[in-house]
Amino acid sequence: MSAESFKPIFMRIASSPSQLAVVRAVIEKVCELTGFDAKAAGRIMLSVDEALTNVIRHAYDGADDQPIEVEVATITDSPARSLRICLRDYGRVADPATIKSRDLANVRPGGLGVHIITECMDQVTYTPAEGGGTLLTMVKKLPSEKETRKT
Amino acid sequence: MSAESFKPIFMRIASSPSQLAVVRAVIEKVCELTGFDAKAAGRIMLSVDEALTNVIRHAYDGADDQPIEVEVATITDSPARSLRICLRDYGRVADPATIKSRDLANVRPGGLGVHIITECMDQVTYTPAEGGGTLLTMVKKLPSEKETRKT
Amino acid sequence: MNAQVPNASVKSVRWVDRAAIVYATGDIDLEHSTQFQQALLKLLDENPSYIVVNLKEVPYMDSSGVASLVKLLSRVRKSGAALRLVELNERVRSLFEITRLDSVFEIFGTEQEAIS
Amino acid sequence: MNAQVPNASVKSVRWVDRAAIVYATGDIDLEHSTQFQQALLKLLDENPSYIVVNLKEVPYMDSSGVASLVKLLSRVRKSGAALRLVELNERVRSLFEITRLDSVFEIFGTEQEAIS
Ligand SMILES: Nc1ncnc2c1ncn2[C@@H]1O[C@H](COP(=O)(O)OP(=O)(O)O)[C@@H](O)[C@H]1O
Ligand SMILES: Nc1ncnc2c1ncn2[C@@H]1O[C@H](COP(=O)(O)OP(=O)(O)O)[C@@H](O)[C@H]1O
Repeated sequence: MSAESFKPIFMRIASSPSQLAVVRAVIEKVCELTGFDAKAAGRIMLSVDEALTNVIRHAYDGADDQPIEVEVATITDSPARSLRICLRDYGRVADPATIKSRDLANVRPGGLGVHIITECMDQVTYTPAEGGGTLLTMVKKLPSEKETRKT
Repeated sequence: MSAESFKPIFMRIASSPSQLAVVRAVIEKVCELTGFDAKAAGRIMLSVDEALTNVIRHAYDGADDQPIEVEVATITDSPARSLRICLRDYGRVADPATIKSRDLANVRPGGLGVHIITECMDQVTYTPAEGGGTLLTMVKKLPSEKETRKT
Repeated sequence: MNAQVPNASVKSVRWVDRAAIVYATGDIDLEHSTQFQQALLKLLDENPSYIVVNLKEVPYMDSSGVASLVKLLSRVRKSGAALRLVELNERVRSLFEITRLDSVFEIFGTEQEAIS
Repeated sequence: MNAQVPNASVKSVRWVDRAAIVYATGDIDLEHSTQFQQALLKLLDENPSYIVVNLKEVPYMDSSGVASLVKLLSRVRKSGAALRLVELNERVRSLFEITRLDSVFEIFGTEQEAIS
């Protein structure tokens, strides 16, 4: 198995906190298969978890029965070989300018998710999706072939 | 989290052997969330893995780029509370009479998958799917509430 | 929801004099952070002089778990007590680094170090 | 595909006199069973008097992994040698029970028991 031969995976889950653990399990396994080490995998899992948490809390106001689509793919036909994770919701669309974390120095509960995502991923884009809702695209550079864990 | 509050999960993967590990990770986590112990979870994972292996080998003749859909849900509104896993392919439809394992006493490589599935799951049905391909439905009784691991 | 201790996220609490050592368990994410926080805040009723949260059995935590701990920290400080975190695995520790909270919380390797 | 030993499924082979102790690794499923089988069959070129397959580092195996071992067993028997499996975890052991192959293969707890 290598990032080159990894085929895209699509999932549809409900906006329920109990599904986060399932998506994390998928992301962890995909990261392992595509050559990330455990530390990098942890940061990617965390980013996806934070992004899903935000969809549940902000786009769906905590409703637990709304659809979230997750697509995981590798992009290996460009020089920037990368793992791409897309999250699509059908909820309230936020002004991109309001999607930002608080000042980290001002310690209070909450307000860390977006910081985590942008810190851990290489590219993060929120775009209004066709047909309503938001498409969040998160991209992380794949480890170079020589860094890759053999599987 | 309990089997009652578990929401259905839908996945679409490619018919590539490298995706089996991802689906196993999903099934393992779902089994944990819905109260199965590690042993029961192992048997359910194994059944799903064997069924996917058969789709890849028999329905798709080993092609690694064909779609397989996986749906995992709990059924808790009937007295037979259960976990239901459906696999849908778009490949060659087999005569259900030919979907059976060899005599176990006649030891030779292969021919064990269907036996494993029927031994480990409570209900297994292959039906021709609307629009082509096969829908395989596997059902396993959920552990009773008092057997359930607390999460 | 009841603020029960123990619950699904707090396995047990051990008292050593006026110190409460809290054994957290399981992934602390959006699903579990509310009960985690409730169990932690409930402890303050007992007026501990400090609280040690042992995270040895927490494989994973996200920002909602961190938020529960930040909430606890501010309440603990108001009451003049102290809060210490111990036995973070590499993943959980890295979450505190990413959020720059590794310098806000007192983090120790072991209970021993946190208590002495 | 080359029949290399070691490969992604066989980490190493240790020879004790004419016995080959094979250290398998990783999940042995449809993705890995072909190379697992190739590495095992390749060993027969060395004419071992028996082969011990250590499955300690195999978290998971499915019927395609079992098929590789059944194939090896029949080849080993033809050559007058023996095959023993050791250190199966509970999951892998249960696969042999489900497929009624626990009575066909010689399964031991440890290498020690398998060699002596
Ligand atoms: N998916 C989303 N949809 C709408 N608004 C969002 C979304 N994600 C983040 N936001 C906005 O960005 C802010 C910062 O998010 P975050 O850093 O995760 O902290 P928190 O969610 O705890 O406020 C949120 O308060 C919210 O206003
Ligand atoms: N999804 C499927 N589509 C078509 N035929 C199948 C499928 N699953 C099983 N079969 C048939 O059932 C037989 C027995 O399957 P199995 O017990 O898994 O052993 P094996 O696949 O090693 O032959 C297969 O040889 C095949 O003819």
